[in-house]
Amino acid sequence: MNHVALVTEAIDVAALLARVSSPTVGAIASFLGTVRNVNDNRAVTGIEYSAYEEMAEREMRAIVAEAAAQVDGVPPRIAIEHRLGELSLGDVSVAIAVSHARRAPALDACRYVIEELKKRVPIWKREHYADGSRAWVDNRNTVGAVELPGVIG
Amino acid sequence: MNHVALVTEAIDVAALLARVSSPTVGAIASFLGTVRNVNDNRAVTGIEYSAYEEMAEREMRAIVAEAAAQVDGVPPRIAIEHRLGELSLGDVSVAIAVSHARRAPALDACRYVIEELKKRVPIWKREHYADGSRAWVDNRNTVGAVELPGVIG
Amino acid sequence: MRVGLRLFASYADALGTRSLDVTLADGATVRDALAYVRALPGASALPPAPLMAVNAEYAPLDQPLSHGDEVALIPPVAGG
Amino acid sequence: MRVGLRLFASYADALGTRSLDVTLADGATVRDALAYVRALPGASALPPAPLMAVNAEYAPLDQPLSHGDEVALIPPVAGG
Repeated sequence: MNHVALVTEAIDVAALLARVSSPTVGAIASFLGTVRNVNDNRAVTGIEYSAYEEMAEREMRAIVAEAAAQVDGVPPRIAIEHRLGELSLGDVSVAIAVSHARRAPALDACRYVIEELKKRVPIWKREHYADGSRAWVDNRNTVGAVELPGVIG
Repeated sequence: MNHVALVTEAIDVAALLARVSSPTVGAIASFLGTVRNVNDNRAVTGIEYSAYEEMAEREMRAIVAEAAAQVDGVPPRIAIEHRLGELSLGDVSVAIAVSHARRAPALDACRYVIEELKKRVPIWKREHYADGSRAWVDNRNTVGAVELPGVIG
Repeated sequence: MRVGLRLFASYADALGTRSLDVTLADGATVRDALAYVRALPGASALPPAPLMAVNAEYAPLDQPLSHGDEVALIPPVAGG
Repeated sequence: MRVGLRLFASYADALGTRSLDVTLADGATVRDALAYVRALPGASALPPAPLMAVNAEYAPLDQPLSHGDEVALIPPVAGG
């Protein structure tokens, strides 16, 4: 019922929402990450996403299971897609949809998924800038940086 | 740029998301309320929504302004549509979309809007049940009830 | 002065009307408009202290009214 | 034993390779696999303590390896 995927074509947000829709749910929370035209005051023209695919899917499934375990009673339905490859400005890089009978569990689980995804899922991005240069950027050195997991071992 | 509307046809969620999309945003948070097939253990077959329309639009605009004022710097873009009339199971009753450069302000503002909408916006619903009966239901006596504003005066 | 009264949802059902124009004494407040409604048939179904609005904005009971104001009784809301 | 090493993103760029098969002594741990990588040309660009994974799961440095394991160095992530 839950859904996790890495995709190379444009994410179909309506289809993702439909995956978690049902007459048994009363609330659908969603989050979309999109490619911005600026980062750290540099003009961005595009982003290239890559992943350790097996591990990224495994971590996303683990995050979905954790989010579900935090809800008492019927678990939320959760769908996640992350796009890989070359993305243009405004493209959706990640889409998360979470449904539940009640809104609080849906909103909480949606937020949990995006926060954990940004910390743990092995996906990387290289920004392309207006001056022709490129740079690897991570979630520590962008605005709204996340706390990375501590070094293990 | 922000958008508030009461509508009588199906809400076009993709169009609402597009209203807040832009190459300047990196995050779009959204919330959909949908018609559930059960409430307080009664089988629901549909819901009829009505509103004090001028006041509902005014309150929604006030909520949008409050949500925007809580964000430092560039305010979020916010779009809200609430449907009125006869809705069937699974139909979207309310859709909220919020975009921002960063995810935390988008997620926070989206949640603020739905919580305040449920407390303050003068919209009412009458549930239709499988046994043919109907009843007015409010946000105090449903699961996940909200705290209503104190009696004024 | 003349003011418009508006009723909605369960309140409109209880009183059998959705709007009425009434004459109140000069200097009347929201409380006086509510008292007028309370004297109507069916008003016993109203709660002790319904929320009130004037010209589409929540208003306290002691707010003074003006000629032409629209006064509404606001049932517990159910949007979302 | 033989293990596969995988490198990604900035680490792959720094070392000029994305995967290599290496032979480690029996009883080797994740730390030994990392030490192997540190001896390669370009490894000075690696941080002092990169995150490591074994068979697509985060793993501590003292985790023992088995023949056929896939060991990965995980650069700071950037999904979302």
